[in-house]
Amino acid sequence: MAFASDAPKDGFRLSMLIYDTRYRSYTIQIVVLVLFAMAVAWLLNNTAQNLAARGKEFNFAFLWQRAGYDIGQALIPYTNDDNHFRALLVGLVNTLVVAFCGCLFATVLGGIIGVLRLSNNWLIGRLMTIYVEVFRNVPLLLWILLSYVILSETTPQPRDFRVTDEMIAAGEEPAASMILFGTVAVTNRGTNIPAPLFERSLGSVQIGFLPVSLNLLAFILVIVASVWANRRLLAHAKAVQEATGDRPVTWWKSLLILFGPVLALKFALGLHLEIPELKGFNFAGGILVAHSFTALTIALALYTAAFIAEIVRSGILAISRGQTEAAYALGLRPNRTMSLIILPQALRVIIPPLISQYLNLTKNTSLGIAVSYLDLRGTLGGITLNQTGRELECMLLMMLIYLSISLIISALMNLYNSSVQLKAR
Amino acid sequence: GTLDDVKARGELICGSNTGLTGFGAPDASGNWAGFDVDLCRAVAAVVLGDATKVKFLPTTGETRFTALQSGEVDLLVRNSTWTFSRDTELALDFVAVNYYDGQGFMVKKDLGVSSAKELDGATVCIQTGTTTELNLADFFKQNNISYQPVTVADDSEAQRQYLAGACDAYTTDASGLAASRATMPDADNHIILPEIISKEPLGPVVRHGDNQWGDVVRWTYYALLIAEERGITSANVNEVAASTADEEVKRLLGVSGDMGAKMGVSNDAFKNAILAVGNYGEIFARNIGEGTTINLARGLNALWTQGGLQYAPPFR
Amino acid sequence: MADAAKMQISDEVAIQITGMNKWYGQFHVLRDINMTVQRGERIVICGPSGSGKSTLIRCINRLEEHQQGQIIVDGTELTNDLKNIDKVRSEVGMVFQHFNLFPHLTILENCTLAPIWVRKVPKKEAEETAMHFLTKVKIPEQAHKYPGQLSGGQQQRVAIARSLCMKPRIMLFDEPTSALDPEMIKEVLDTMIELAEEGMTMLCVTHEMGFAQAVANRVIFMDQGQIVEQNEPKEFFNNPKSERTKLFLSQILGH
Amino acid sequence: MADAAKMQISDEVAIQITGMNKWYGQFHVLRDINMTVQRGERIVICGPSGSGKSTLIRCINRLEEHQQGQIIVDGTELTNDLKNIDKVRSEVGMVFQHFNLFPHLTILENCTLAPIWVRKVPKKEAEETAMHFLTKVKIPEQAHKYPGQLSGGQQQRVAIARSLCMKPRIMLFDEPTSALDPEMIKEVLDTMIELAEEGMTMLCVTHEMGFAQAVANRVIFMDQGQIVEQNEPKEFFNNPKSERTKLFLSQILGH
Amino acid sequence: MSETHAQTVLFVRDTMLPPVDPPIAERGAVKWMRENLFSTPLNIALTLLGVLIVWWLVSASLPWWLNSVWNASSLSQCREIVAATAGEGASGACWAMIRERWHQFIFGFYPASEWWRPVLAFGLLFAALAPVLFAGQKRNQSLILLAVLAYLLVTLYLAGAPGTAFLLSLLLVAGLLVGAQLAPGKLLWFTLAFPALCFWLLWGGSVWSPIVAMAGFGVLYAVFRVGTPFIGLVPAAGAGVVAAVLWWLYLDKPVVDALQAALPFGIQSVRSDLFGGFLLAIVIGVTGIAFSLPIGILLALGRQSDMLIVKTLSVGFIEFIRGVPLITLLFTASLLLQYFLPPGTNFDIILRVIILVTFFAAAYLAEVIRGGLAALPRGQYEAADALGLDYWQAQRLVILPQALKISIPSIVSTFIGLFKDTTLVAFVGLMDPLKGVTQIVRADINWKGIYWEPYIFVGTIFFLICFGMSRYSMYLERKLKTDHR
Ligand SMILES: Nc1ncnc2c1ncn2[C@@H]1O[C@H](COP(=O)(O)OP(=O)(O)OP(=O)(O)O)[C@@H](O)[C@H]1O
Ligand SMILES: Nc1ncnc2c1ncn2[C@@H]1O[C@H](COP(=O)(O)OP(=O)(O)OP(=O)(O)O)[C@@H](O)[C@H]1O
Ligand SMILES: [Mg+2]
Ligand SMILES: [Mg+2]
Repeated sequence: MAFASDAPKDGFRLSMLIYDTRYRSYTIQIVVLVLFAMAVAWLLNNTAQNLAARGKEFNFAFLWQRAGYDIGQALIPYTNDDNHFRALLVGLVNTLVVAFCGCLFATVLGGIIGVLRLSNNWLIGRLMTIYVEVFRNVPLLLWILLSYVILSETTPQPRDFRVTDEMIAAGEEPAASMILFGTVAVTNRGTNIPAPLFERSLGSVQIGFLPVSLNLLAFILVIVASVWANRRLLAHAKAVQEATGDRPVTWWKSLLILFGPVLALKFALGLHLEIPELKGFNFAGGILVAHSFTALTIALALYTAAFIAEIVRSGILAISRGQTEAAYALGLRPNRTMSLIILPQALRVIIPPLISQYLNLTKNTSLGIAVSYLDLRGTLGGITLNQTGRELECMLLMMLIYLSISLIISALMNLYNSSVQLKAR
Repeated sequence: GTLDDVKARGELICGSNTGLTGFGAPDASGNWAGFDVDLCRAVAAVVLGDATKVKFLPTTGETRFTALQSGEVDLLVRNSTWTFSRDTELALDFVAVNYYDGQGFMVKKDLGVSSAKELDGATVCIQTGTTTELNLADFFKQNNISYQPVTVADDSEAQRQYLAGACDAYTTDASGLAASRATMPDADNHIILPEIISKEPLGPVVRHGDNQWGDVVRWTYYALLIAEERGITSANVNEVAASTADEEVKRLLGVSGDMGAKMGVSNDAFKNAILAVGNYGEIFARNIGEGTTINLARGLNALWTQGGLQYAPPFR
Repeated sequence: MADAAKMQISDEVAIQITGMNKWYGQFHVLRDINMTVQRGERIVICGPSGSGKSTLIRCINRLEEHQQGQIIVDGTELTNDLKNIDKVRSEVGMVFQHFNLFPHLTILENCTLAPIWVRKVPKKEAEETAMHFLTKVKIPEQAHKYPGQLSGGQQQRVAIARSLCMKPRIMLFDEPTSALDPEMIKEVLDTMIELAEEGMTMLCVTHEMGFAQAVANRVIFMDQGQIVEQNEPKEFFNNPKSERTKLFLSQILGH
Repeated sequence: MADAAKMQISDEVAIQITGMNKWYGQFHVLRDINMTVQRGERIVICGPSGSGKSTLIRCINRLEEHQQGQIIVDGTELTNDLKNIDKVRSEVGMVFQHFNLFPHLTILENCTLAPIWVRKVPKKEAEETAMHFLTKVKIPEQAHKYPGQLSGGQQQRVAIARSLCMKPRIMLFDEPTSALDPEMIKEVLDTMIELAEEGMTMLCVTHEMGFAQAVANRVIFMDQGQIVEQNEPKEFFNNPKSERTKLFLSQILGH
Repeated sequence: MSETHAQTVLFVRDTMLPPVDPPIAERGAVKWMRENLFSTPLNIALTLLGVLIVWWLVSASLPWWLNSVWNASSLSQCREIVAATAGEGASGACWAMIRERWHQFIFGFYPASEWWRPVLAFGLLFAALAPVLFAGQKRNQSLILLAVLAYLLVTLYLAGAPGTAFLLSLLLVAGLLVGAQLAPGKLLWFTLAFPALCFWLLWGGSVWSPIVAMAGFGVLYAVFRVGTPFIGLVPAAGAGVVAAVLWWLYLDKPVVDALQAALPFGIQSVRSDLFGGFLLAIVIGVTGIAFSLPIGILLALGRQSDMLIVKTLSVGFIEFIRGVPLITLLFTASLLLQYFLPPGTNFDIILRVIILVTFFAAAYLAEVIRGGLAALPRGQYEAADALGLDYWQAQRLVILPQALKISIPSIVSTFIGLFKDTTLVAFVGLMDPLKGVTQIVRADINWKGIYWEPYIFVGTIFFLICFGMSRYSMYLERKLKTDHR
């Protein structure tokens, strides 16, 4: 037993801060923290000095001043007498609406293209590949600008719809006419779609600063109720299937439950459509969907669809052929195999990257600036910033809002991910 | 102050438009030209003695004031409207009005409209980031009529939309309208409505508090005005300097007195400016006046002696 | 045991293949296959890699299409007729090399899925059947776990149980043990032997010669897409006729 | 041979572990370990799965931290002091079950990496040493290949050579053969035996009882984080003392 | 029964059948069409639909392409020519605009006499990339260098480079070629020097400024080497950084001035407001990705770290940057950055944009690299530890080379994304090719009203570059997968 070891030394030496694993990480972290704090302090100090030099102060009171400008597309009530905060909300709603519609169309389109790319039809497969490659490899901005130009260049002016007495006398047709049974007019300013109107109204209530129509509420309630009833019906069908092995036919009952009450309510309230009509310079009545919105939605959807198509394709390919074969060998038909075996598994692979595409799309809505769509960036980060000169506040607020949207979406994604995790050893 | 910075740098940085025909736009080889641009060049000639030592930084409606405040540009000459809040809240100084303008409307002739008050229900294209959208909202509100705004980021896009018929009327400063109209293939089919719904005094802007610099810019501008008043042009300035008997002209051209030196520039600074870009009238005529494609009449911008508003304080 | 097995073979024909040919593109993968399988027979197919064994048994439940000749399974000819294919598939169970369990379903759901959706059996009944077969393969206690949570041997036994739940009259096995660790091979072979003893008609691609000798009525040796030799196991192993077979056996058994 | 080996054992202590305890969270994985390894000793550690064998030898070069007790390796106590840890690690070589070669480096680069960067040996010298050890493990001709191009047995021999290049005084092996195919096990064991004959101090977790009997001075049996029995190999295998050991040996050897 | 059965069982094939060709229906075009176009009713419908779409696209755009005009000085002239040749009402592309303004799409307002400089820098970029992409592979490096040489020969001639520059650059590349033969590993030095060289080529000015700036790194290294034995590794590194910063802050300018006075050598300086078009896009894209890579690596390591504060800060940074649109960051660059810097500091908008774009790319790269790190088996870390490598050695020698290799496809797609996103700088007033230059061209009276041509032109170039990159990364991925096996 002749080993020479230094007697274990106790006590603290300064070098332990760096060489002792226990303290080392604290040392590093404290250094980092101090550096970080110094950097933050430096930035704040600079900001304060700069603000002082420009005679500005940092506060958000300007949000409650009169905005004074008009917004073409306002989905919540807004006039130029409202304050900047309200304008911000209008912009936020516009952002969310574009994001929502974009995601919806992109998913549908991307899903179809992804599946078609896998089809054994050579021509379609090639076309879809070209689509995906072209849209993925060209900047989104180009698609936005292009779809805007196409929309406004290829559509007729409102006056082309005009029918004058002379024309009737001469038996001439107007240069353009409304589509979808004369209910929708596509002009070079936007798409005029019919608006729902009620003969008998239930009135409306004020919730916070938003008036909510009771009619709308009634419809939502009825729809929710029918959906619930339909789910009961399906659950019942499933129970019957489990008990007897045979699944009762449900589709006509479903249809009845889903659409019956809504139709009944429609007649009860006397819902009818207000068809847009050419009056003066423009179509009046109905709802005007501006081309900036349409173009942005289309471009975002087309662009993102290319990415989603790839996700869908690789998601389906990720499910090994063995799964299909096993299902076939058990006697399952192709469509059942798809719905019971492939899709449930593919969705787990598809959904996480899909959601991050949604996130990208939502962030990309800020490119609405290219077509002057008044979204959050256009109102808060555009006109409000410009009129009030509060770039620091406006930009920070805007980033904060975008960040919150992103974080909420990714939190949902994590929730989903952990709930569908495949069980493994 | 900014003056010393500019001298030290040997270059003047001007915030300009990203491209507005006649007022400030680069040509195919990147040389900037225009009404606003020439004022910058004049300032450069005054401060540095060389009108070419200017760097133009294109700014958008959103970035322009920040660029000035942060010192990124020394001078903002980007047809910016002088308003109360910009002058006070943004800590900026408008040093002069080099162009008196007002917001107007342009419509197609066959629309059958002869007054802006008949525009009820019309779709109106506006450029965002300016005072125009506020004026527009106010105007329609006052007259109790409605409109559908289409906000557009820049002039060429606004024109494209207007020409394509995506809006019934295009509103911006009357000078801009005229400029646009002039470049349209069928200029005769468009009319500018008589209503001018706002006052738009456009002028060069400097940072608040730097009075010396403000003076340099202001007096450069006035020098150009006085030059027009006295018939001094880029062609005859040397001759006039040599021969004039007018004391004010002598002071202006640095023949006598030390006005330039008092301001911190060379004594013949203003002579240089006139030599380089000409007097106000020349600048106007060269860039936007009658005979150019823009084809604007002097109107309000005529000298006070000719019934306009351009009036320079005495140079003494 | 071999005798017991023999006794169960009936005269009834379970599978009849005549003059069957198959190509992958230009590649002639199965050449002039003729074979008859009586009900209750247990056939082992062996042969070098790439000789078409898997392809052959996959043709039998139409996971692959053949281009020439006739395959009649249980009196139903396999053509492009979807109904016939469905019929055959629900009569024929198949076990794969890589188990191919459905990872998103529990073991029990794996076993009840096909009976419920294909055979329209009430769920309760399907679950009872499933538990019965899971007990048979000795893993009833795993019924509510997911495939990922089981060992390879257990998974393969679940795969067998899943096939059995469809009450097939014929079982096909494609190298069911070759992806398993040695200890687990035994578990699975035991299950298969048990099945064989109950008189199930079985076609099994395998290189487990012990298994072949224990339960097969017949061993088929394939090479280059053709049946080169078939014989009773004893004869086949002790007294191979063709040169090709001898070579193959010497490699396999020497190993 | 065993005698030859014995002769090289010196009185010097290579590793001294006293009263060592380790927990993973709440789980007490090593309990009161006391052991002394003389320089030149060759120790085999065995025991059922999960008994803490890997954890024990990973503590010896501080891949895991212990919470109580003392580990002194070659005169250096393993504490939180990074300098000591570095010193110990450069004295102790380790070979893993899954080789853990660096796949982006050639065999030669794998072997010279640590000498160059840790020992600051000139590149040329490091390469000479590396070639020497690669020759020793009988794969000098593979020096410029990448690990992915070698068989498992060859990879494990490279891993041994890589450790040797640091000229360690102690070698730790964690189941070095258990990820290998049977034919390859022998290659690796031969290499290890050769090392043992040269008098390297070795701690080896393995279930290769043949190896233990051939080269070990001592066999340590662990269960539930404790050293249950240790003895000379002959005694250990023929005459185990504890019940637990008997049970374990019956399983291992019966297998 | 059993007896007879045993008899029937025996079958021995005496002759092996040769393979025969499949039946007609299984061969050739017939089979191909049947399988690929008309296999099911749905497929037939899809095929018809596809044909219809293709036909519609072609018939709608073909006349426009066929009536292209290449020689005209304004849009109206173009239209006249189309009307004259193809009849009234026909439409035709007016590529004359591209012909007249192509240089603005490529170089912005970069002076024509200096075009050879970006052209040269672009060629050298590949020479600098070669040692990174093909570390130690003599053959591929030489191939790339040869290609660069050929490219420079042609383009420098076309761009009218002055004779000395022409000769010097060819000599440089030739030297690199020789270097690749003798010591391929050493070429990395050129890669390290390239940023300074490139900066100097593009911005011009005194040759000493980049050299003296690079010398700052030399100072860092010298202090680090000298200091390490005395004060230890970490403090020495800190001292090195401090010394380098001091160098850059205080000594850089006087030294440059002194050297310039003593040995005046420089090229015409070009202000960055003249940068535009693809030159701008590539400058922003390439510098963004080059500088974001190290930052991204640090962030990824930080995010993987078990030190809570380091991890939190990294996660916070990454999530913040990834959570907001790039365009808001660009606005930050143009509107807010000035607020955060000491009063009076003022620097180039392009540099500010590059900084923000670098942060943006770094956050995305950090996530990509984290994926690569996570894909490495724990054994690699343990083996490195067991060999006695310290943390940074292990990362640099063992972990990162592998993690980066795994992440190459994702890194490339991040780069593609970044490159496409450079078009957004138009919104802060820079002249990107898509919106900035196009807007300027369209503001010109001659070309007012032109839409499709610039978009198609710019879009095509973007497509070619991005598509090329994605194909290359696929190739790289395949190659890396196989070459070690
Ligand atoms: N989908 C396919 N397309 C083209 N060729 C195929 C396909 N599937 C299999 N083959 C080829 O057909 C031949 C027979 O394949 P098969 O899988 O039936 O062989 P096997 O006898 O089962 O071999 P193993 O013992 O390796 O499983 C092989 O040469 C194989 O390469
Ligand atoms: N990082 C860890 N965290 C928590 N528990 C662990 C960790 N590593 C190992 N264990 C547990 O510690 C116990 C001992 O593990 P160890 O790997 O040392 O066993 P072993 O004897 O080497 O087993 P085997 O023969 O399977 O390799 C096991 O129960 C294991 O589950
Ligand atoms: Mg097979
Ligand atoms: Mg272990």
